[in-house]
Amino acid sequence: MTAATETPLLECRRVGKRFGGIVALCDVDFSLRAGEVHGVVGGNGAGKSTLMKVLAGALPDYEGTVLLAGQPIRLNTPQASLAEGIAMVYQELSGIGQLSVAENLFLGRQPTTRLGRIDWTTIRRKAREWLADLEIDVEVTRRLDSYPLVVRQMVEIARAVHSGARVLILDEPTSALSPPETRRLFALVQRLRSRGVAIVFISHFIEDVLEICDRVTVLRDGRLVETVPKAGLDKHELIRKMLGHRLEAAEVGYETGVRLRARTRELPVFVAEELSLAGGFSDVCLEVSPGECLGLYGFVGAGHQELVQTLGGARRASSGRVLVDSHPIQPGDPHDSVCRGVVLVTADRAQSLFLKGEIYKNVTLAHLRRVAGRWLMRSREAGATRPVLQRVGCRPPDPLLAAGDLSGGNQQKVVFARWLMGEVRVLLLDEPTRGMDVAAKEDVMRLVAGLKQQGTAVILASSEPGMLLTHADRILVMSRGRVTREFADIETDKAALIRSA
Amino acid sequence: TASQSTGEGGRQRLRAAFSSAGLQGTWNKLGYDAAMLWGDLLGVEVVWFDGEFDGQKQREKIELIVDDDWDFCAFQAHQTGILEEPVKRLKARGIPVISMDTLLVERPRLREAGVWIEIAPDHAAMAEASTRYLMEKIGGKGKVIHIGGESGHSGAQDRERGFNNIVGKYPEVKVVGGGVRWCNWKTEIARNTFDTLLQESDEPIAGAFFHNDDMALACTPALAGSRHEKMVVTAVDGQKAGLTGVRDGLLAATSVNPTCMIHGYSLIVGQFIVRNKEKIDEVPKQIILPSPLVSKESGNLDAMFFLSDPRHCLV
Amino acid sequence: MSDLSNSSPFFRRWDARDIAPLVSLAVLVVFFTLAAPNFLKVATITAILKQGSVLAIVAAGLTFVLLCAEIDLSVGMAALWCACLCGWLYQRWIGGGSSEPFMTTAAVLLVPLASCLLLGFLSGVLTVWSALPSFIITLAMMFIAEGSSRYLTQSKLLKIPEVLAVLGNDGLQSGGRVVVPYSAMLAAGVLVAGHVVLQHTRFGRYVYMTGGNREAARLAGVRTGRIVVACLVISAATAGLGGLVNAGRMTNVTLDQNKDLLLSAVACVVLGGTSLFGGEGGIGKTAIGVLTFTTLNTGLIQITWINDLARQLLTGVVLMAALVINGVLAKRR
Amino acid sequence: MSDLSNSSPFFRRWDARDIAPLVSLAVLVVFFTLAAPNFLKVATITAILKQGSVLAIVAAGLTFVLLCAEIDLSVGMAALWCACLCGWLYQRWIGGGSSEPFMTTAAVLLVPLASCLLLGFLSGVLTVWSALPSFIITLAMMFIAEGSSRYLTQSKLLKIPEVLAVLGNDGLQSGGRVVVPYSAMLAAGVLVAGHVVLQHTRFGRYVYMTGGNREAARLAGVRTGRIVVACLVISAATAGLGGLVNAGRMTNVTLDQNKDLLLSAVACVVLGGTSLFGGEGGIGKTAIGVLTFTTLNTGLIQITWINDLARQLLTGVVLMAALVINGVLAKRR
Ligand SMILES: Nc1ncnc2c1ncn2[C@@H]1O[C@H](COP(=O)(O)OP(=O)(O)OP(=O)(O)O)[C@@H](O)[C@H]1O
Ligand SMILES: Nc1ncnc2c1ncn2[C@@H]1O[C@H](COP(=O)(O)OP(=O)(O)OP(=O)(O)O)[C@@H](O)[C@H]1O
Ligand SMILES: [Mg+2]
Ligand SMILES: [Mg+2]
Repeated sequence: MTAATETPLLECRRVGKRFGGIVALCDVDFSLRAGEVHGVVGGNGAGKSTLMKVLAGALPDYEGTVLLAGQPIRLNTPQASLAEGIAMVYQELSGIGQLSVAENLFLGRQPTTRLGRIDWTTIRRKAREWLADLEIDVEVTRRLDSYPLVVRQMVEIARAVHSGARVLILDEPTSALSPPETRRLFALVQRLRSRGVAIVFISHFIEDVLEICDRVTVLRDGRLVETVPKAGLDKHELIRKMLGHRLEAAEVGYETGVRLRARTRELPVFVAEELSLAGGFSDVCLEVSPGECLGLYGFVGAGHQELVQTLGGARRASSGRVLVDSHPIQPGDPHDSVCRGVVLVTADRAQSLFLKGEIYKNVTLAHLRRVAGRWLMRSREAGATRPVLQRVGCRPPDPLLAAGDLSGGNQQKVVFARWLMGEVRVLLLDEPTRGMDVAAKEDVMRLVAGLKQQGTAVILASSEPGMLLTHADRILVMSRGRVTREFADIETDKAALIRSA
Repeated sequence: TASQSTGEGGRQRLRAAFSSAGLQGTWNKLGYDAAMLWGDLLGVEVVWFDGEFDGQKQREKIELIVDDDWDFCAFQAHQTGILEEPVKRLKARGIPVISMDTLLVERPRLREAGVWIEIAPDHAAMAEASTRYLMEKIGGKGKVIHIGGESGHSGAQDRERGFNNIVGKYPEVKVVGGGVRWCNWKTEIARNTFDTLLQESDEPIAGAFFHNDDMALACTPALAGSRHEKMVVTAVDGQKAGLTGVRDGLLAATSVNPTCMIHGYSLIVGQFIVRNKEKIDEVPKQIILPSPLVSKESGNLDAMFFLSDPRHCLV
Repeated sequence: MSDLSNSSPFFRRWDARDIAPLVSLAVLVVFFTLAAPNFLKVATITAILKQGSVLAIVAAGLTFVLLCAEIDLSVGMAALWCACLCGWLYQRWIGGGSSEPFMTTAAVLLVPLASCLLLGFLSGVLTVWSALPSFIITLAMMFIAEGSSRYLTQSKLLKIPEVLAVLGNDGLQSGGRVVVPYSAMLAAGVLVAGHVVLQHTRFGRYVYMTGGNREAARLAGVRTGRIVVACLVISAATAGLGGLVNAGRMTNVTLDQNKDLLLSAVACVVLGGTSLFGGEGGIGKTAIGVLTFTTLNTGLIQITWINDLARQLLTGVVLMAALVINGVLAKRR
Repeated sequence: MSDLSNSSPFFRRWDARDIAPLVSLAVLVVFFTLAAPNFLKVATITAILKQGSVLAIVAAGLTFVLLCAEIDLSVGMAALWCACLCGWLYQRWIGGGSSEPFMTTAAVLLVPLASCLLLGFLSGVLTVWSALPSFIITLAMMFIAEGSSRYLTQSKLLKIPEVLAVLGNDGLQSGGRVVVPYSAMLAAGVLVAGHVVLQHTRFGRYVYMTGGNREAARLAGVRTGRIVVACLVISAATAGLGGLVNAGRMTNVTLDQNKDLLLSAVACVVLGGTSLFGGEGGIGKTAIGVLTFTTLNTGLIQITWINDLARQLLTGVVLMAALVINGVLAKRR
């Protein structure tokens, strides 16, 4: 552990924040020392992001005081925070899709030549360097929105890490990353720590928090539970502090090994034949039977996420076909897929939520006919939505709230809730629990298991080995756009899975 | 200048460029019909360039065609002055230019800029005749409404002047709404204004003068069944729609703004200049056309119907 | 965490954003009451209803288009086209005849409306299919509609069926005066129908979601292309209807009609608070926008102490003041 | 510009979205070459340059506004106001005098431009501060600008300094004919300056950021409010400049000038491929848009085999065809 200085670099005293009538944060004390990695954990909606946004100057009217190196300061604008050397990676990514990857690494601080011109050469060179550093391979002059979520998250991280900040706030930076990327990020974080940068690390992956953090602050319902040094903390303890109760550990086992099932004899309900997507994957064949969960595993760029999107009709395959009950479905037409009960839950919330719209509108969208009938009534829809929100554990479960007013994890629950409103024959999940807390993950995956029991076929794409080992019956491993291995009917564990990818 | 193949009778066929403010206007379109009809009869090929009621567009069109071969040109500028540059280029090439209706350039500089003749009606006189009739009908007292065209349009400005000249003589006449209401020749604006002004007064309003028939005809339906039903409405233009309005009793009177004469005479005079090889000093600077008043009593209603008929295009 | 202010439907109904347009309207009413002695009368309200009805009809359809994050520049000229075709058919089929047989008259009215549907359908299909912004596709459509009108009518003034003149000018009377114009009743009907469709049908919901997040709607199985086409069809249809009512009010059709309709209609929708970026707003807001805009115009006409040449300046200043006061109050809240 | 190309020039340069507007332009050129024998001549190009220059100047400024996801409806009337004030000052300070002293003339030109800056500043500040859409704030500003022009000039035709007439009508000559108009040179200057600012200064990149994702830009430390104000100031300034050039071209100023400028300018920017939703596009595209639009207008004038009443219909059809062909090709690729 690194040495901690006497006065904390950054200190919050009785910080609070309300949104209208909702108290998001109340009397929270928080301190951050130079050269430490400080974990912040808490359930969805606990106020983690809100606290960090206060520090980043994104929320002007907070209560309480913030002290920087012992001096009270007011962080009313992002500029104020940036000027004090506080940089943040936001949970809801804030890159600008229309601009190039390179430029996104320099948002708001583009280097200029002596004549005041933007120094595009430097921008591109540095961008390449930094991204090579994180070992991601992208063309830096292409538009950011031509890349998937993972890349966008990595770009955000690279931007913040290289901003020269003395306080670096990472709000769920690893939610879309796979283990190798996470490793590289941790290496980077260690380097920064040794340079005396103070780092806040927010994550729902408790192991990660325990691995990298020196101290951990726990929030619950907008209040501070406590701040504890890592020493003497274990996973269960931490979860108990977060949730206020114990959680029956389900995600055990895979450390020691899990026995996967064999391919079933049943007639497959969902079949992909020689499916290819230019620049994504090629010649993928797979089949899933009712009541079976097929896992797709791969690292960033392996193509497993593109595959799931293509199967759900979000993208149009360049060749091959997809059959449901031996009926081919129209490529690139989600309507046809949805009509046949093929449903896609995406990781990228920007792709699936109308943030300014009320939650109930977002939830009933796909099954409007079933839920609301011919004559839509707000009260009826809200009434139908409320129980589903409760089932996925959305907090607050108020269907009239705008979706954008929810915390990140709760937004993801709304995405999920949409597909619980109607019949599902094939459920395609692309990192479905991104940003959910451990308890919510459990709840949601239990719902998936319930659907499976009723005969739904599930395809689960994830970069999280634990998730797959717990919930998948078979696992296909993808690498560079091809299926490289199938795990079925054998016993395997996390390490084996990662090794094979 | 160009001389083309000879038409029947061994007469030279001529080619002329015409442009008017905008063919969307019913009045302007009638002028177009007149020029086309008389062009056919007199062996003049008329090529038309629509100003689309947009000075810039008209300017662009004329600019593009001044270098082509024309025997003469006749333009009604959307606004005085905007065609000065291209007209100067026509002057340099010795092509006669006739100014129709709206002045091409300000009057003192007409010849200097290259305009041979101005053929125009007297807008003030039209308005005076129409207003005088209105005053007589309402007995020289009461409230009247004055709906104007476009405030920047020289014809409209003259009509406003004509109206004021007459009304000034009747101290007992009050203009509702504080004076002229400019409505940009737009029927909807005129109607909205008219409707609202009708509300202003609890006693019947005696009369209304409109700068053109189209606006007047769009407004008269507001009178039916209201306390202003007896209102005397007069206007300007006196073409088919307006004449029909007079016949049907919607309008009390309208002054003929002789579009066929303006456009037709321009063509006729232009071809004489070219065919007779007349010199610029031999032609008058200005030809002012008559603008008779038409009402039920004036006795010229049938004549005007005949003259303005699209088959004759005479007034 | 839970607090009634955010969960109770009542509070939500009266969200600051919803009130804002009403503030502008209220400011205008107060201003004109003080500035024009004749303003606060039943007659003024009747005038506002009459003048606002065309705008309301057209703006109602346009609201659909704006809600799904598109724009329709052809509304004004579609209105013109509809009226011109009606006039042309009237001249051909009924001519100067004094009687207007029912079936023929119906055809004279319905054929132009059907042609507007076709026009909107074309705009929609071409927009969706070419993936170009509806702005330029409907711009081209605007030229086509205006050009067709001009070519068809040859710039002549055309008569239209008597029934339109009645619709445009008459109304329910009281004390010998028209108090509730038929056109306003039609407009109210269109507004209510639009509101019901948007708030209480699946199609309406899809319009909002298509505008709010097109990709999300698509992935949830909404055929967003069809929604866009449908919205453009609706907007063309209401534009055509508006054009007929307007021609009826003028009792004939000329090419100078509906020139300002596009800008006014978009202004009404936006003034009401519907977003140009889609997904937010509704017919209720559009109704307020139309009222605001029409009140502004009517009120200004009633001010007599100002030179007519300064009237437009006053229009701008009054509108700006109303907007700014609206802004101040929104800040306070 | 040039340094951009060496990284992966091919891909960036030949993005389908970038080519699309060029396709429309090409289609038009081919069409007119076939349809109008006089089209392919130096004189036509000169005419296009001359006619397009006002539009180019105004559209350049408007591009800034659209890029930051706002709109400026006041451009047309700001142009008019600038010209009117110039004419009014000319009449007051120089009058009928035959000589035009340098300093006075400069003042006659600069004061109106400065007033446009102020006008844009006002629109900007009120937009940002009231948090209402720029659409309605600049709509009110449009009324104010037009009303002020009307009041100031009292609807009279006003003269303007000789230098503007030269700027608007003369140019570099060759063989006794103007080949490169001065106004086109000015327009080119404005376009290049605009491009450099947008692509190579921080301010320019902030404009893109503000339009691309306002919240993200704010979080990255950009003062988005100021960017919006600055863009509206720029657009008002270019509008004023365009108004002066246009008045110069007409050799005097009247109230009917610049009536269609707003719609044409927005059309040019969007036609070029700049998004109405902000963040995408640029001055290069706007230049193509202006060329396309002007070519369309100029080419159509040169078609003589068509009745003038049908010309506008043809405009619409040709534009739609060019857009649709563009759409087909984009699909193929
Ligand atoms: N803009 C907003 N308007 C209203 N309520 C908000 C807003 N932003 C956050 N909240 C509320 O504040 C509370 C705290 O949210 P916050 O985003 O800080 O949670 P979090 O701890 O980051 O959760 P997660 O793990 O899901 O990201 C939540 O109840 C959320 O609904
Ligand atoms: N020299 C450069 N190097 C790297 N990225 C650049 C450079 N110039 C621009 N970009 C980025 O590339 C993206 C696209 O660039 P640009 O704005 O030029 O788009 P465009 O629409 O193609 O422009 P143009 O109008 O010049 O064709 C922008 O988002 C910008 O961030
Ligand atoms: Mg969060
Ligand atoms: Mg660019």
